[in-house]
Amino acid sequence: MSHISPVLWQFLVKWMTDFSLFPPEASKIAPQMDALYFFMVLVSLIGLTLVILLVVAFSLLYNKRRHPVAVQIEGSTLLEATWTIIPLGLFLVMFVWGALIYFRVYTPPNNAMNVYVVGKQWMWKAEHPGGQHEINALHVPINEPVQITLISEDVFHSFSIPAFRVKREAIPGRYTSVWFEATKVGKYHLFCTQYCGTDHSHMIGWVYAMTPDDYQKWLNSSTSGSSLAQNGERLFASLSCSACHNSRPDARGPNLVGVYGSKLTLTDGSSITVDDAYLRQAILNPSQHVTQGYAPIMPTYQGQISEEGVIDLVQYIKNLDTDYRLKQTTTTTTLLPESQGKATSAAKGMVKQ
Amino acid sequence: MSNHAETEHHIVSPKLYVVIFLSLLCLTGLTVAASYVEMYSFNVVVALGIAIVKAMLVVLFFMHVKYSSKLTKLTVFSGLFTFMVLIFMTLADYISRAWGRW
Amino acid sequence: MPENTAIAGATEVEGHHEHPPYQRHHFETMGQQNDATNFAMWLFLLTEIMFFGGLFTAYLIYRNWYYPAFVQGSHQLSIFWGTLNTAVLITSSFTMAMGVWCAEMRKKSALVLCLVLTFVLGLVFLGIKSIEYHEKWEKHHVPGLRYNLDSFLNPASDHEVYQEYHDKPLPLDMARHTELYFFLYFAMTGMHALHMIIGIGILTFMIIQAQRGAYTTGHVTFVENFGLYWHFVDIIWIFLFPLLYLISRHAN
Amino acid sequence: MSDTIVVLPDQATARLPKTNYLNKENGLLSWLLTGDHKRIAILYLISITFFFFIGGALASLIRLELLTPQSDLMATDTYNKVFSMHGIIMIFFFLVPSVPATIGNFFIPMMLGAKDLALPKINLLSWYLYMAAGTLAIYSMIVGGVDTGWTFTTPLSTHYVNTHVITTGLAVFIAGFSSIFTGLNFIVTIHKMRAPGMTWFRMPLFVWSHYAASILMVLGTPVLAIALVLIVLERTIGIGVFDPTKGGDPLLFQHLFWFYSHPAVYIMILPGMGVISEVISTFSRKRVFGYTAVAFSSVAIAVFGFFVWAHHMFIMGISNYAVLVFSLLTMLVAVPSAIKIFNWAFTLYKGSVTFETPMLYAFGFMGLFTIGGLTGVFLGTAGTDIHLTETYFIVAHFHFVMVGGMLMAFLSGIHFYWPKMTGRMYPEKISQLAAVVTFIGFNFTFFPQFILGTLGMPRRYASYPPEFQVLNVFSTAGASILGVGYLLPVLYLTWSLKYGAIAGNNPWQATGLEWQTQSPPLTENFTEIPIVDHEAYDYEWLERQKEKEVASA
Repeated sequence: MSHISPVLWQFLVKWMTDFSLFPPEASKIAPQMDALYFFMVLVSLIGLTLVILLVVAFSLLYNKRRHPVAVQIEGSTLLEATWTIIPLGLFLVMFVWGALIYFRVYTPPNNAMNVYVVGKQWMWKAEHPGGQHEINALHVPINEPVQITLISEDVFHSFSIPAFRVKREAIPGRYTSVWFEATKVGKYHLFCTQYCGTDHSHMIGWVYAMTPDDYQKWLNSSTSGSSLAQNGERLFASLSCSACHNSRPDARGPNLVGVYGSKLTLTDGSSITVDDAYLRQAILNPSQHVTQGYAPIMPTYQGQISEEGVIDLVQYIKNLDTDYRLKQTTTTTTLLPESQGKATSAAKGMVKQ
Repeated sequence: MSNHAETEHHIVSPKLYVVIFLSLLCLTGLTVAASYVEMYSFNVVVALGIAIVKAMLVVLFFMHVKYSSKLTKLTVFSGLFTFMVLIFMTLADYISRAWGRW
Repeated sequence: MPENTAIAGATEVEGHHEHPPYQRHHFETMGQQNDATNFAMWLFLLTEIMFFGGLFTAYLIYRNWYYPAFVQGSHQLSIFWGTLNTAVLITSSFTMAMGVWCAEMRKKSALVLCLVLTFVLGLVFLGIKSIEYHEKWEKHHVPGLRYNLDSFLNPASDHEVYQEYHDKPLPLDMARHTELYFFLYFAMTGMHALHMIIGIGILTFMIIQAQRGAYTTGHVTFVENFGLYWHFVDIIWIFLFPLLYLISRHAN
Repeated sequence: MSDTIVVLPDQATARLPKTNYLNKENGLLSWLLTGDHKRIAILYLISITFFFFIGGALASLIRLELLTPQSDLMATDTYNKVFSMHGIIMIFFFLVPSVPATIGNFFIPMMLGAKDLALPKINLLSWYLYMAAGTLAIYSMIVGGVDTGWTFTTPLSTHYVNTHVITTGLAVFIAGFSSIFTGLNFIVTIHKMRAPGMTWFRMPLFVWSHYAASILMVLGTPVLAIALVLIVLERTIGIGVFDPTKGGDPLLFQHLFWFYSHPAVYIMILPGMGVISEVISTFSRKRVFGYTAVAFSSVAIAVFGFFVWAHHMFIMGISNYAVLVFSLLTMLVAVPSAIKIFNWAFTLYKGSVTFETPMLYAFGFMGLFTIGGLTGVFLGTAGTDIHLTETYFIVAHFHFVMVGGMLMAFLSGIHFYWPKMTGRMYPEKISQLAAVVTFIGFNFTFFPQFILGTLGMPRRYASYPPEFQVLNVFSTAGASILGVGYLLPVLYLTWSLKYGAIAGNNPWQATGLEWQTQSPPLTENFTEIPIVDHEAYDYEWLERQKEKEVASA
């Protein structure tokens, strides 16, 4: 082996060790998507072989030497109909099958655990409900549905885990979501696949799929002290939200207890289910989402709270399932000034960098 | 120069132009007046309806489409069609986004 | 645009009949040339429709999203100037149509008169438009460059408009979106005005040519095609006027 | 390859005609002010070749950088500029004008029996616009480039990059108008300039496919123009139509952009399909199988092409209902392409097939376009799109369609029409070699990228995880073979201008009107306007024609 150049040798070794032709299937959706993928590969191969066979066979049979004079043929409606209808049928099968998979990937189950992921140039910041933050990494338990709620702070990013076969763009100004259920313990690539500027190719990280026990251990070891909801509660207090949203009968703002997941009727008569995206909009563009029976007096917090702050607030409101919790917040904040100007300046103090 | 017949040049009489001109002015007045009447969501319908009628008058008579070849009519139609595709297919996304997840 | 000169390098092929001077070498008959240029003009107008189509799409989406902002934004426009301008433009369209008729009838002085009237009405339209633009500038309603939300956060400060409409103050987030309305207003009317300016430029050229009698020889395609362009610009305005000015005029 | 026509029928006795469009007038000015569609086509041919090689140089930089996982050849932002400029130049300055502005410009009037395009001055104007746009693009590249990707995605292009977005946007805007005028000219010419007897269904399929592509150019391009204007305004004065913090929606830009840019794919491929129809028919000496179906499939692609743009946005957060609709429509647009492939294959059936260079390129086209088209279905299917979009799978897919399809068709067409355009033959053996080299190099370059994409390697990455290296090395190695395949034609075609064998009027014994005149043609194309009395691809008519000539001689 000594006569093989070391560079080439290195390369060959790498080839043998790193070479793969197919990504690992590490989520529940992966085998389903791969089934469709291989069906399409099969159909494509048959189609391609057919075309090549036809071309080669006709070239051999009817080349000029063997077949000096061409026979003019106008066409054949039957044949043409065949190769119109068969591909159409196959494509429609792929469409239906693909649509079913698409529904599955983008419809999280109700019991999914939620992780917020904020994309910004050029990193992924994940926030677990318990307040654990991580950058360019994501720890998830296996055999448990995990919903990722995504938002971008600046440009379009795209959250992609090839081993799980899931991908979703993080777009500025709106929550998007995707979910998966990891099935195999391991370490998988996390990519940003939407071009997002200079260090686009450095916006990569790892997804660690762990057993639930390990995950619990990891959660305990990396806690930052307060959960997202607790951060949200603090923010809720300092922004004086409870001046209006205090669940008293004469409150100026709607009661927020148990509001998450309920159906609201808005002033224009339309009804809407309260989800993360709605709550975010209601905080940033309140006048477009006024609940029936209330005046459009809520100030906008656009530009005053960072995306992470919004996530904290949303998480707080989401967990606000008893009046007691809100009362606690309210009592701690009744002494805070109620005037809007001061509330705003207090809010500004809380803006996270 | 090919097999299609060259279109006979039709000259529209000035009288017709005057009629169209006056009706355009009247319709302008009408649309302004209508905008002061509370008709809720029908305000848009009325305003756009009048605009479409006005545009049709201009296209058909001032632009002579009524007297033009089928090709010109087809051209106008295909332009409108693609315009509608752009607007309605895009709006379809925006409107159905509000329907929620499914 | 069809001009009446043969292109450089054109050579007469033997066997050709006598041609009018404005027929170009590669056309067999005058009818073919007229048809072709007329059709080309229509195709050009198709691209114009699609060009404005992008703006109309944006308008429809944001009007749907931010209706109150669009209503109050439109209250800032003067319905008087808008209506007057519509009338001016329709009249110019009428004089243009008459111009085409005059050219067809070979009435030279009447044609020149019609073109001059169209020209003047076009200028009047732009004049009125610039009055309106100036007013927006004064009131700080030019998005991106000079914008301020006072008229919407505190409508009472804007006496004239307030007396007419008694608008309620908009919440801050909605008030901010009036900037989108004004952007679309400037983009759409500005794009329209740009087409008017180009049209007026061509009209200047045409008036000189018409004075020389270029269009009263029976070859009227250029006048006709310009007419199509001018009417098209008119049609765009016919839609802009209700969409931008008349969104919600009734006092609520 | 022994079946090649070595001595072409009328080559032995042929002389170069004394006067033709090339020597009718001399001097640079006679070229720069020409109204002759053939001369404008030559101007275009020279300029797009120039831009192709600039784009190609950028492509080789990209492949070199990707040889190793680290970003070591250049900094990441340089890499970003390189791939952005590669995309912009290749798409707007090569692929969109390639076949239409050169071969289409040259031959559509001749195929229809017309003396020129309907609007010669507009034709010249569109070349000048193209050159102005190209100069602007090169200028912006020299002064610092642009790193938005060819898609100009906001908010990145409007708020987060510091490069020459406005200059480049303006360049693309102007190039768009050049393309609009070309398309407009073609439509008018096809409608109004057909020779007597040239009915719609006697037109060569080349003309049909250009007709379809022109419709897309005229109706689609203005929407790109307005989207770019809005980008420039957003960048300069910050008006907020696309800025979510001001209430705008960045997805609106995606809608407007893809409303053009999806049909643009068909603008690029349809003219190529036209070339393939001509070539396959000629070298199997047989009428295209199912002429009407192929003609209508071009128009169907053009019409459906306007309804599928949002399949570029499946994972971007458009509504799920819209995803359903656009995915279904995408499936429908795939069908006409399948029809064409099978019709071409069956054109060979009972033909009399020979394998000259254009035919080899056409076979290459059929294979590569089939792969490109079928992998497009993977991306149009909503489910698999989630995994495959924005990875190297999509890069491989559109290179199979654009390079494997369109560039093969372009080279096929250039070889096919070279004798008519210049009056001289290209050297057959070396060009066959070039065709084979191109085909092999192409597959080496882009096939590994399908696997890379399936593995999940994202596109537009300057550096990548090391396990992707092996396949990237393959790809780069293939690219160097491909480069040779593209350089060869430039060399031997230039050589043939002086030393090539005299071609004669109709070296391929093809039936189109363009082959019934001298080569190179006269400035006015025909000494007298032909009267068409036969269908397209009527080889029996051609035989009778030849007998008549022999009898009268």
